[in-house]
Amino acid sequence: MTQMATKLVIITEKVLLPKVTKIIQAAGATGYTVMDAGGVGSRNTPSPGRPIVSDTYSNIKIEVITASEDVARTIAKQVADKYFDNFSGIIHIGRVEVLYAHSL
Amino acid sequence: MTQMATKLVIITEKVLLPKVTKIIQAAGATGYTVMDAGGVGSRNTPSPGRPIVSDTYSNIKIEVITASEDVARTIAKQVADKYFDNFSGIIHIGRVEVLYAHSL
Amino acid sequence: MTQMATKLVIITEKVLLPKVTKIIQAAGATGYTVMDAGGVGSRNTPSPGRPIVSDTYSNIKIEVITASEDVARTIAKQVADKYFDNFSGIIHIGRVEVLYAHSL
Amino acid sequence: MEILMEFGSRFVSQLQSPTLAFLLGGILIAALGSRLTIPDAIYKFIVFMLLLKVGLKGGMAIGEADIGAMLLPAFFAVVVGCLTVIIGRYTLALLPGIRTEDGIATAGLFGAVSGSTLAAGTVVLESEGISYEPWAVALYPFMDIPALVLAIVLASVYLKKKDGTGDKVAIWPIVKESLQGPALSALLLGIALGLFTNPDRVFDTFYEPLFRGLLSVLMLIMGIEAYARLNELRRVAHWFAVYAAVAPLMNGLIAFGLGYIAHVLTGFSPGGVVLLAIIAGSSSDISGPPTLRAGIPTANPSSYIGSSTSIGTPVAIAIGIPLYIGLAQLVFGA
Amino acid sequence: MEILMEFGSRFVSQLQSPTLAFLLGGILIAALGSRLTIPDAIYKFIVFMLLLKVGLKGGMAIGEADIGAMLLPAFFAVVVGCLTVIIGRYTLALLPGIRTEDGIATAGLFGAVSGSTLAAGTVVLESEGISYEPWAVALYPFMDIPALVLAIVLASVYLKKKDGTGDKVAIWPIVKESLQGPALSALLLGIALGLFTNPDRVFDTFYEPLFRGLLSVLMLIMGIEAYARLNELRRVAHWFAVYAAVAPLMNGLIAFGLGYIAHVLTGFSPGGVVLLAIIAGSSSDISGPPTLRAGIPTANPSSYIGSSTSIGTPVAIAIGIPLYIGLAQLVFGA
Amino acid sequence: MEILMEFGSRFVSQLQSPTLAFLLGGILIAALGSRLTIPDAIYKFIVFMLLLKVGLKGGMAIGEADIGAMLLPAFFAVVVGCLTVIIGRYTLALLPGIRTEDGIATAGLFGAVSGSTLAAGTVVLESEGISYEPWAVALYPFMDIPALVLAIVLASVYLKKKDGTGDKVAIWPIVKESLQGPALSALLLGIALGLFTNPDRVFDTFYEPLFRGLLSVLMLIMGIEAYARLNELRRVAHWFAVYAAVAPLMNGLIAFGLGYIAHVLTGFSPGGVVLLAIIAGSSSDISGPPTLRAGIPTANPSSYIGSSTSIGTPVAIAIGIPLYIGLAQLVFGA
Ligand SMILES: Nc1ncnc2c1ncn2[C@@H]1O[C@H](COP(=O)(O)O)[C@@H](O)[C@H]1O
Ligand SMILES: Nc1ncnc2c1ncn2[C@@H]1O[C@H](COP(=O)(O)O)[C@@H](O)[C@H]1O
Ligand SMILES: Nc1ncnc2c1ncn2[C@@H]1O[C@H](COP(=O)(O)O)[C@@H](O)[C@H]1O
Ligand code: NA
Ligand code: NA
Ligand code: NA
Repeated sequence: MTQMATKLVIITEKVLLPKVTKIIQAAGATGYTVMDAGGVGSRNTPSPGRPIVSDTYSNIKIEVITASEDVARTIAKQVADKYFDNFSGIIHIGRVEVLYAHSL
Repeated sequence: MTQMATKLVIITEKVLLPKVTKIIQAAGATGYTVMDAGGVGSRNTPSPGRPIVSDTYSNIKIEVITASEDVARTIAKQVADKYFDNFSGIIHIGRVEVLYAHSL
Repeated sequence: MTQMATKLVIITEKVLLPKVTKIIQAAGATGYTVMDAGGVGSRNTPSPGRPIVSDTYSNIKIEVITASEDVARTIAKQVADKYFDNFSGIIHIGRVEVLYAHSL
Repeated sequence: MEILMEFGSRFVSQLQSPTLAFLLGGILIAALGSRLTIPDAIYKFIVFMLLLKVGLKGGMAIGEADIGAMLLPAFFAVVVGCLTVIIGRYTLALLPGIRTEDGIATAGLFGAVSGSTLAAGTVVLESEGISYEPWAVALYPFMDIPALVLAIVLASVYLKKKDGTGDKVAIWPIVKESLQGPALSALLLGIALGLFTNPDRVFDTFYEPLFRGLLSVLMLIMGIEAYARLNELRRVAHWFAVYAAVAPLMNGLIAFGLGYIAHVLTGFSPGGVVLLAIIAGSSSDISGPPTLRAGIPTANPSSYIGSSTSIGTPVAIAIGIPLYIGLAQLVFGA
Repeated sequence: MEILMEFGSRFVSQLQSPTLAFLLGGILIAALGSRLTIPDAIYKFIVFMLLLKVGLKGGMAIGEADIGAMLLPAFFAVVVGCLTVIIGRYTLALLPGIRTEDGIATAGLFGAVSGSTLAAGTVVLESEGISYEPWAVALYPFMDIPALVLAIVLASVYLKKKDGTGDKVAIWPIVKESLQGPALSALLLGIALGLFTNPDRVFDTFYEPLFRGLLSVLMLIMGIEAYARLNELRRVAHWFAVYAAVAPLMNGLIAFGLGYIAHVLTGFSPGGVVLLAIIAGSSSDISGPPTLRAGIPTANPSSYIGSSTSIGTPVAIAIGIPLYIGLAQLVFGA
Repeated sequence: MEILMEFGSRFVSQLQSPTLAFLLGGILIAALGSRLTIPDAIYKFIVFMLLLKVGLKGGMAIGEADIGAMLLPAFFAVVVGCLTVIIGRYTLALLPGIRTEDGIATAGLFGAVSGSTLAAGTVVLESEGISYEPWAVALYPFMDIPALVLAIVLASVYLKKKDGTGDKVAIWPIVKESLQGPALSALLLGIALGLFTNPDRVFDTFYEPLFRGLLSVLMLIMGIEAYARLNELRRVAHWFAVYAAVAPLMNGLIAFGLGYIAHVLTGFSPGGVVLLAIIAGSSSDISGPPTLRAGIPTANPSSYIGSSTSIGTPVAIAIGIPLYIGLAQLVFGA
């Protein structure tokens, strides 16, 4: 079932996680993967509600593999339009070949 | 020593980590990198032995850079054949250019 | 503002994080993202100052998106020249399409 | 009648005991959508502290104990571990809509033992002033390991019969994996340290005084967890929920019966009988699930994790513990 | 004059109290570039332990309390929460170089309540032998939630007027989110457990004895944090720093005044008045910032987080607490 | 003869002391393949608690101490730090199959100081009722920093001679980095808080009572760690293992000798002499390795981390501590 697919990567503030995943699921993606990340960009909003001196990261990196590039671009557009005026973040896409997946 | 290589990405349940790395090493890959990840897919097996309300992720993302694409595909096939009937997971590959490595 | 860009990935020992990010910023990259990672390669230097039996990883994975491929290659060269004789690490690059970023 | 009323009043008073109150508190705040979480590092450390303390206490006392007296209870622990798995396996197989592998794994988990429930049991017994043989805590592995091994063997036999996929089971790796797991490691390490060294001072100043408090936090975690895992249970057949409500008490009562025989034959104390029942009534929450996940990969973890965490453990603690104590007072006299 | 001197000596002695000493120690070592950090898991667990303990203690005593006496202070808590936000909002709007959204968010954070400062306040009151109504800790949500809700509503009204972007604010989700946050959840859970169950033993052996020590570690974290967040403050208008130094004391004194009225009208105790002032003088460090970040996304978090953590909290603890105690001795007599 | 027997019996009794028993227990369970781990957050917090407590205790007592008496021991601490590195460097250079950089780094690590071993030493001394100058714990940085600095300088000199790659070493950054590391930061913060503030109450209710227990957990971690790092040692020349077994005792005895001189000259107490030897016999496990990794990047960390963690620390605690105490009884009389 190997199949070319789009890999969408969203790096943004942890507080947005529930909101972004809601957008992802509404857009019809079959899944996503989340990782903790730290980072420096041009906004660098401080993370609310947690000590910066703690040993945790305040960003998340979300990866979404989609069969349709349109779905990926729609998710990206919605996230950016809705949140990137006020929140830190960067979004990029690339192509991967999916070898095995329980659904795509 | 810059060199085109295959980047294999396996996202699956944490319990499988020792078994997957054994396959990776047996296949002759020169190394791998592991990261904690959370995620949602179509199976969503609950993680055994740890509170879901804890702040940790129950998936792992394993990246393997291989000079030979065959090695990558062999690893993917073995992992999927052996485990994906019963465990959550997704596998994809892509191309990267390795600029520096201690061995490849 | 969608734009093709270079994605540089550096996986190395955690102790080098401050030094590598200094190089990244000096080279003029607009940002970077850091994640905890564990791994096995050909050197496998033990991580100093932390129990290996602890549940933390001793590597980091740094991703830098740059508009100019030259900047990425310069960073890679400097990191490898300065540290890879004595420290573990691997560096690779690829292409991505940046859909949204606060600066690039 | 009077006995029933006494049992009722004991039960209500147990609900107010910290052990149970924190468990129910955890369920409650989870149900109300609280975002309160206890970090995983704290959870792991608490489990370690509790089991090490239980082990230390056992080990410090075993030295003076008559080891011969341990033989029959240990044998009965093995029997209970196996018997409860077998009963569970065939009971679940009879119920509609349950895949046999899922049933076997669930029976295995309910046959196995929970370190947290054991810790809670020792606190309640001490609060009630009921003494038990200090080595009784060491019965844990004698029941836990046979239950897990048997479940994996039964699953393999079943799969081989069904479609020839069941591999021959190597038993020693499962035993080893159980003993090397964090819960049993901590318990056995505690027993060894208590037996061969002089940890009295550190026990009296650290492990003992922190015990109740850490247990209260663990109960809170388990309550939150019980609610959170209800989702798993909703995905699987309703009969799992029924089994999960009944099995802890059934398993506990079987162990109570065998413990009573040991009482008659070798003078096993009433407190020891109750503790044996508590151990038997518990279902494994730490080491059991990963062992079963690896050993019976075709079983759906939602079935056994959901049943055990959401229903089995609350029932084992909230109903089981006061039940066996009440029964002991009935059987052995006040 | 004598009073001023007494206040001065009290202040110096406060500087040596562990609560304050650890706060200043944290600022100091952070300023000296120390890489000492307390892991996030420990920080979260300490906050949980402190607020649960404060809640348990309150809950255990509320049972015997006259709940009627709580009404006026609770009403005043709501008033203080709203009043301080309104005053802050319009004060900050008058200052040059401050975006109105940033000002509203900052006023909201200073109107809200810090669980850590509340915990520190109870320790200092107990050290000084000043008693207060045990239910006074339950005033926390009555002040905290209205302040956050009001700030978000004010921002929305402002944005709608300015450019029509402000959405209509749904109040209940904000209230719910506050109550479900880790700090308030732990406090309310503690109150419920204290009220309805018998946690005395676990309270006496665990939560109470560990309280001061854990608080000292938390103060250290907050000191390190205060220094580290100064960077945020440097990025925003200087007037935020000025507001952050004055607002805690102003808010505390307003609450002191209303508390005094409650003292006269319903016999609210001097200790209760001081605690009300301490609560009012604190600014939220755990649940407030994420709520505001989500509720007023256009506000720059550097402004309110920097002000509150770097200046607000140290001032609230180091100057506010001894100030209100001194004032109480002046007003209510030694 | 009698003395040897007494030393032998003391040694066996030490093996049963909690400090040592937990260390050996950790080695044992790791060797048996246990998957028991203590989370990293707990490990970091324990190290912080222990060193803060050691510092607080020292600081609280320094106030009353005669600081003049500290001068000679402090000077000797510097001497020991440098001397042990020099001896180690040239000893290791003579041994076959050892790269000089690896030898220098290893000598540096064994010259430096372990906070955990220091904490263990204070517990054993207190258990044995041997008193020492409270400021003696403050000798730690006087030995630790010179050892690390000297090792880095020696490596740079060597590399410059060999192939011109050694850079000129800036000493101040190394000193600063050491002082800012988590272990020394916590110790010095504790000393400052003990000296300038009144932490008695929080010390008595929190830091002091938890000390032994937390130390027992740390010893367990270090035991597990010692076994786990044996892999590193297997990759490097066998002579590292030999050096690691001998150097702690040699370094401790050198310090004992100099401490004895201080005893004769300025009345440095027998307990202080033992503590100086314990400090000298320890090898750094927290701050030393990263400093050396950065300062001597060409050295193979497997050599020095393996030697120190797997063999050096167990020897320093299990053999060194009872050895110096026995020697003190011999030298200074019972
Ligand atoms: N050029 C970049 N390369 C990699 N990650 C970036 C880059 N720019 C921004 N990021 C990530 O995106 C987050 C938000 O960026 P920003 O919105 O620019 O503050 C940062 O914290 C980084 O984690
Ligand atoms: N479409 C997807 N995009 C990104 N990650 C995915 C996707 N589908 C599955 N995953 C990851 O793979 C894990 C297992 O997926 P599944 O086997 O479908 O339950 C999920 O928990 C995700 O971490
Ligand atoms: N072939 C590979 N694929 C993926 N990650 C690798 C590979 N080789 C090395 N790495 C990563 O780079 C780190 C250092 O590698 P090395 O310098 O070879 O020891 C390892 O710990 C891995 O995290
Ligand atoms: Na059971
Ligand atoms: Na306030
Ligand atoms: Na040393």
